[in-house]
Amino acid sequence: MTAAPLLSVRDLSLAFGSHTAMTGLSFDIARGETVALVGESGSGKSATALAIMRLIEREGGRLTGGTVTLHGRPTVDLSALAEGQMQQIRGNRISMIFQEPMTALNPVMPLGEQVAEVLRLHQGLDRKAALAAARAAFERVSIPEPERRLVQYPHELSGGLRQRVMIAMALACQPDLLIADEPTTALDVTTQAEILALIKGLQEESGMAVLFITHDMGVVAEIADRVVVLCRGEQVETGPVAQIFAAPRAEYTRNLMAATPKLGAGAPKRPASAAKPLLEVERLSVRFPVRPGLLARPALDYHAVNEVSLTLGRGETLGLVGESGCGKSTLARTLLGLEQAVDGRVRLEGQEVTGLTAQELRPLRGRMQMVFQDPYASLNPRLPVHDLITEPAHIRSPMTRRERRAMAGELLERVGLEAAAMNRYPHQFSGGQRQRLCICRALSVKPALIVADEAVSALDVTVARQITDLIARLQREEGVSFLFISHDIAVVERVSHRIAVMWAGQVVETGPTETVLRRPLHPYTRRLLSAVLHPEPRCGSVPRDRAARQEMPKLLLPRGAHPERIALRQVEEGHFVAVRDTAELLALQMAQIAPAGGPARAAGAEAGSVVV
Amino acid sequence: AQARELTVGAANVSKYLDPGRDHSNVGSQFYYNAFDTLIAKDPDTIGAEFKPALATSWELISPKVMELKLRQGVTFHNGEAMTADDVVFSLNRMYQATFAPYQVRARDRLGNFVKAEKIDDYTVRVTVEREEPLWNTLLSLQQVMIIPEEYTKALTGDPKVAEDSDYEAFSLAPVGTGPYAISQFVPGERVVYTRYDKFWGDKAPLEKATVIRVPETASRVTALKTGEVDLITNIAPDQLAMIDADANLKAVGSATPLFHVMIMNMNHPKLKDPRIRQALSLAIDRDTLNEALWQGKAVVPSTHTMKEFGDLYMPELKTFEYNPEKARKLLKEAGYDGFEITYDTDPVYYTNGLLAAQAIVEMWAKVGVKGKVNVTDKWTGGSKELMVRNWSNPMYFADPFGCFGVMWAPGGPSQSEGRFNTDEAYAKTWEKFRFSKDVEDRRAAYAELMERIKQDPPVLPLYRPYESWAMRKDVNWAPKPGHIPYVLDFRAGAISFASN
Amino acid sequence: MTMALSADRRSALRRLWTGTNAIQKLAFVIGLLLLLMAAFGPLLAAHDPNAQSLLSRLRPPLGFARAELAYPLGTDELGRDVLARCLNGLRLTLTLASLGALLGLVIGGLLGLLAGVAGGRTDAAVMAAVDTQIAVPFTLIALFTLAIFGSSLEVMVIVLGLAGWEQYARIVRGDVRRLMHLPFIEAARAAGAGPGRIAFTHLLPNIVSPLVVQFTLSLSNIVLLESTLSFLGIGVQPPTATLGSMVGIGRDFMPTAPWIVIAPALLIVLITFAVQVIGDWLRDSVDVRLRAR
Amino acid sequence: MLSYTLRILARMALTFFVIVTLVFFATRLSGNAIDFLAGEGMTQQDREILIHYYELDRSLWDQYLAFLRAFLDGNFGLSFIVRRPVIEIVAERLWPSAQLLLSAIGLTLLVSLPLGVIAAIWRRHWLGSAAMVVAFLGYAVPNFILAVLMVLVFAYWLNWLPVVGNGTALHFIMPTLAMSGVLIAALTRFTRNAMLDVLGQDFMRTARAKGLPEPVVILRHGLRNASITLLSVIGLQVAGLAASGSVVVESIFAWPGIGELLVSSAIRRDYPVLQFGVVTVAVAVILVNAAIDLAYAWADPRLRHQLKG
Ligand SMILES: Nc1ncnc2c1ncn2[C@@H]1O[C@H](COP(=O)(O)OP(=O)(O)OP(=O)(O)O)[C@@H](O)[C@H]1O
Ligand SMILES: Nc1ncnc2c1ncn2[C@@H]1O[C@H](COP(=O)(O)OP(=O)(O)OP(=O)(O)O)[C@@H](O)[C@H]1O
Ligand SMILES: [Mg+2]
Ligand SMILES: [Mg+2]
Repeated sequence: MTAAPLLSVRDLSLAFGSHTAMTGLSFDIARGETVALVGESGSGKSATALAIMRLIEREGGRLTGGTVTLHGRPTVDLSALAEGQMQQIRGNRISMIFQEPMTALNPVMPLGEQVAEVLRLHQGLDRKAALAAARAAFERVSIPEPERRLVQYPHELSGGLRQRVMIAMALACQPDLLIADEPTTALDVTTQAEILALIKGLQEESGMAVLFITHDMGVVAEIADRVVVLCRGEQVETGPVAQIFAAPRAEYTRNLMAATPKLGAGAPKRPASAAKPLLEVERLSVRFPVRPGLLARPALDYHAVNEVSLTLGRGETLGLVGESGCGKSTLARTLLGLEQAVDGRVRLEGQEVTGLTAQELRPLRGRMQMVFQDPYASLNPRLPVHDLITEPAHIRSPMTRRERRAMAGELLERVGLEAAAMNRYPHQFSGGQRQRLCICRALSVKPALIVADEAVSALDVTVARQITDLIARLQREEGVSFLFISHDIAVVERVSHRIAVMWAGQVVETGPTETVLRRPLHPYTRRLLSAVLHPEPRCGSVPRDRAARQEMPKLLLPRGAHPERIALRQVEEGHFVAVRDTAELLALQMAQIAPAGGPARAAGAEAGSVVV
Repeated sequence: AQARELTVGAANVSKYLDPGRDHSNVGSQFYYNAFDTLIAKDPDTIGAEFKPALATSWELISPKVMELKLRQGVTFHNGEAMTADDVVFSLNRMYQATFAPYQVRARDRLGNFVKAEKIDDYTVRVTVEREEPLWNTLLSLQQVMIIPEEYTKALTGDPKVAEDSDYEAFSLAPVGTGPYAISQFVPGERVVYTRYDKFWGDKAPLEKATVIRVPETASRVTALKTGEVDLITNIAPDQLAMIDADANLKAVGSATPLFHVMIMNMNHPKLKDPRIRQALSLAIDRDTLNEALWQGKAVVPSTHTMKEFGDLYMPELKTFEYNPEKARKLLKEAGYDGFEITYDTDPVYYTNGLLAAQAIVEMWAKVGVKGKVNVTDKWTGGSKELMVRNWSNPMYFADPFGCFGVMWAPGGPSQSEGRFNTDEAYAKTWEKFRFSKDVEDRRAAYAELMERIKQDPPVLPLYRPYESWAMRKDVNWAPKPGHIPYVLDFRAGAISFASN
Repeated sequence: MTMALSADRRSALRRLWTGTNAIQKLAFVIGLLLLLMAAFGPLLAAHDPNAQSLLSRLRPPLGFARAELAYPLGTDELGRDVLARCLNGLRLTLTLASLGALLGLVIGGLLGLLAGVAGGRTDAAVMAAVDTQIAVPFTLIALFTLAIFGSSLEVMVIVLGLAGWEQYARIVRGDVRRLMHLPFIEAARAAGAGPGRIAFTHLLPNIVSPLVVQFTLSLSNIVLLESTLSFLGIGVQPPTATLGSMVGIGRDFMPTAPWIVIAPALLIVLITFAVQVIGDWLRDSVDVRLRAR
Repeated sequence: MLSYTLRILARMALTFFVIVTLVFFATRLSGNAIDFLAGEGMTQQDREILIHYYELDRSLWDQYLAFLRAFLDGNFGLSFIVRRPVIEIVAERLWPSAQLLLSAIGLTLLVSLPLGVIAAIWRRHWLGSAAMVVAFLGYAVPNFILAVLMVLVFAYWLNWLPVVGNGTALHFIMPTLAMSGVLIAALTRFTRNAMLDVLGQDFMRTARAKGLPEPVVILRHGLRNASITLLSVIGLQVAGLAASGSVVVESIFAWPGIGELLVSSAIRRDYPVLQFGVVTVAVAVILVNAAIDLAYAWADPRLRHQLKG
């Protein structure tokens, strides 16, 4: 506001073919400032970024009006620049980080070379110097073992590291402006936190401007100075971050804020627990044989799920949280008999499920259903909706076409979709609608248990809100039990009566939602909670509980060996935590009380105040 | 003409070279240049004129024994001198064959020969079982060309014994006494002749002659045009236009001494009635075939006879004719009910064979026979299901015995394959034709045989195909009338070059 | 993405048509013409394709010396009408090629599906068969099949079908294995679907488009293959005319009577051209990842 | 690496065994060699003599075992027609075939990679269409028509090029062209498709966002990725070509190659040559495939770990 703007966007209009993607967008970014571009999916955020980079033409779009001016040495009108000159600016004065770190990197080129390429191009370094500079760039973004990374390929790195490489590449020439298009959406909360901190740190160091694109209000609160809110190709509001959060003016912004889940908003009331639980899981273990070579006999086992025990009552929702790869989906799939357990047992309504053949499982399918992680991918794109959503019922007891259509109509109406939608195909629905189709499919057989695997993590906040509301309604009306899997704790809190925290294939802490969130004991739970971003400006800038990062137990072990298993101990009514001994428990309890811990503040202080 | 080199593009090159075991059209091309017989048939005259070759004189010393005096100072290409031992070895390898391919080749034409014996180094005697009217002819056969004994026996295994493997090895490294030595032989691909300077007769006109295989007609003609080759073989009549169109090229041709024939299976249940077979034969307008497919250059015979047979040439016999009316009538009498008659043919082996097959089936259709062409690369002549197919009756040597006689002898290939029947009467007539010393008797017997063939036909000779060779204008070469089919004769007098 | 795809199918088709370029339109027109010619041409032809007139052999097409009015495209080596033979040949060639491609599709498709779904030993066995097919010269396979079973049109279709099955099998297996990892297959299993249902209800509709594309490719492959077999003398039995046999047998006349070859060769070129372009067009249209560019 | 290689070897061995068995029984089922060898007109007695001589009267099973044993002692016997060891006969033909194959592949790569890239980049432009038309035509013309046409034009009429054999470099031109026609067509299409796949990928956008000039983006980032897919396609092509050889081209140009040898020995039922020839070709194809598999795994860093460990 004080400094002269670095980038001025004036009246920008964009179109893809005849479809207008953006009209009349105007905003400025000053040096050292971070402007967040928010809005729901499809509102034109990426299009704007591509327009600034002038890459939109390549994607089949074009600028239909307005100017984009990059101030400085020299000042140029990007919207009118020739391709040749634009190449001087891209990667040099403006660079961009893309959303998908895996696909945005060239899979067959060593990472070092990919970064060095920019340096050679824009700074005229020779091969050797460029590689050295690339190494330095890796160091700047805190990539461990930078030397080794230079010769590695993208697939050899985790998502977080890949994103760091992207950042290193973008920052290699110390651009004036960094455009970050949803740089953390694909990452898990803990990794997300690290990446955001990194960008922030680098920005403070070099004073570059950042245009940050996201639809996650938590991220916005964490990183932005100013916010531009977009809705369906139009700018609806702009202002300093505090103002947007405190007093949103546009109706759309208000909806957005309302739909954003906030940790500590309170969990649903627990239903009166029935005498017999619906689902009992006892010391369930799942291992995947891993071949060190293609011909070699499996000599190693990956212990994806390790002696997990759970119970779930009728009409109850159990939230299963944990970071990516900790075994949540595997556990869920095993419960449904889609994966074979090596040990332990699962009982549904008292009936043993483990060890049944596919044939024997069939009658049980009617009692438990799954809503898969990615709604689009789990709907066969070539089948019409009426076939898709009635399939489980049809397989259980064959129906005529007419019966299937009638059933499809009913199901669709129950989840708030038009019956006429049954003739369409999955691709003709929005993400939220697809998720509802999945739920329809699960409901077609009137199950007692629905396992919802990351049912909302890929969705927009507003759409996610619709889904969680739907789940709550179904539970109220039909008494269905849910196993709700997510790594987004705020969403889990909204729907779950109880929570189980999974880490490295084990349940490390479980208990009533509020108890676990308010008084987390296990270090991992606390770290998870600390990484949650709050849609409240300024609260995130408090130093986080980083020290708590714990050594992961090795899960890839030679045949016969078992990972260390720590038993759960009850610490209060229904609250269990994995500790080795009382001394450790005491230590954990001490840490919880100590004020330094982020999680206490995050979940304890605020959540507590709401609940009481 | 001065000596020089020549390259020939042939449609096919032999896979082995052994005059004894071979009687194929492909092989016939190659032996004459490199091997000699004891007695030579004069290639320049169409009749049977015989000249001394490796034998300088010969006479019957008893009705069944011929004594031959050998030429002295003849050497094989490997330097060995030719003596009576080599001759006896060469003859007995056929007369008393132990090697299967020789046995097969000897039986049909050399069955009457008992043995050859050495009298001294340059005298041999040949003994037959029954008095032989065709002495000269049968001593001038390709199968009894002379090969070196020691060389052959030493090729593999024990150098003193003639093993089967020796003969096999010989067919890859052939050695003879002819004017050219075979200096390189890549089976199926090329034969290279180089002049043999110690040849006993007239010096070979070429320094070197190379025959390479160029299977595609268009490629062959093109190679001739580009000068890659000087002479090419097997130009079908339809392709002659390509040669005629070029002022630098010329073609020569002749009606080859062989018949393309159509054979009919007497023993096929549906063809048992001779009237059906007569009808199939009468329905074919061979003159039209000749006109259409051979531009009238082939020779359509009235019976199974050729000019080359000399005294036994009997064009006056009318064994085969075109008479669709009669064909229709015979079919009706025989009660032909429209069953399908298949005509088997090899896809490529006989020039115009496939075309003729299709044309014949059309001609049958005109008299109401339902025919179908069945293309197969397999020899179906021995199959019970065979109805009709094409075949050829080459003139293995200039006598009806060397043509009709080999194929249609009692117990010969046709009968033993089960598609031709003979009875005692036939056998008796055949004997008369084969062994009678009186030419008139032989003629009478042959006419009798032809009459039987007419009444109960197993075969119809279609025509003597017209075979063409093409060359550059400055090359003078032409097939000689006295040879068996396809001989590529490069001996003295056979080839010359226009000086330019 | 959602927007782009949610348009209704019919208009998507229309957009594809308007999106075609001149060459593609040309290919469609040629394809249609060829089909019409194959369907009605033989009815209109003035001559029986097998009727010979030996004395009018090798007549050139109209406009050349010695041409005969009755034979607008000239006559072949047996005096048969080249036009009539072309029209009949076109029909037979298209029939043979479609049946052959279809057979390959069914055999290869089913085996690929089996391999992909069953995995393990079945997969290894099918892939070994595919390897075998690739490693053995096809001409030999054709030769022996024809030698063993005789060379009727039915056997010919089988031989031609054998020519491409391994391509289908590869494609289907690859796709199926990829699809098997997708959540919707797991969802189907969770719904209680057995292997048969998964294969035919869930997988099959998803591999239709690559199969259609492959079908067009193998169609033109088969046309060429059939002519090669005729070249080697093991094609359809004369006097039956296919385009391939006309070309294969007529090649000897290329220098002297080129019209015998040119007409059918041109038809072959047109068929393969149309089929290839349409195949490519199909490939591009079914590929949703291809961004407008 | 070792285990991967072993696995490939195991699969090769299986395929190999299947082929060997298949070839053996297919040849015997397709007719008695004598009917093709000895030709026409032979008495029954002669026929039997020859059947015995060529050892065709041994039981099928005996012959099969003998054939299998040949793999151990390396004695594959003599050709029925040319009484030479089949190993020699086949070996003679290998090199000329390989030469032709290599030059055809070379030409194909030289032409179709640029053509395919052009067709992909200018997909909607006339240039791209023109490139594809070239490719389509290559596919559309039967190769023997192309060959005979070239013979007529370049040798018969223009008298520029020789037609017979493989003597000089000039001899390579026409056979190479005739063989490459289809290959060029196919590879151009594959290149185009592979490039199109790559062009739509996110990392291409990244490359442009770095400010790289378009040719660098296309070649360094695009083609390099596409070439991995292409590698397997090329492998298949080479294998296919090695297998089917080019009977047609070989016979038109009188090229002493293996394709012609196989077909002619199949037609004449020269079992020993045929068996050994097919086995040799199969081994070549299997080796090419394996080599391509390895190269593929090596070229794609994502697969490279399969080689290690
Ligand atoms: N290549 C394209 N062709 C046609 N329309 C496009 C294209 N890319 C995007 N659009 C449309 O333009 C609009 C804006 O897209 P954009 O990618 O900018 O959305 P976004 O705000 O980034 O959404 P998200 O959060 O899902 O990434 C959307 O309606 C989209 O459907
Ligand atoms: N079939 C398999 N073979 C080997 N390892 C597997 C297999 N399936 C899963 N894993 C491993 O098991 C671990 C747990 O996977 P799972 O999918 O259950 O994680 P998750 O908690 O659901 O993660 P996310 O949140 O990313 O979905 C992961 O490390 C994964 O790599
Ligand atoms: Mg976006
Ligand atoms: Mg998961």
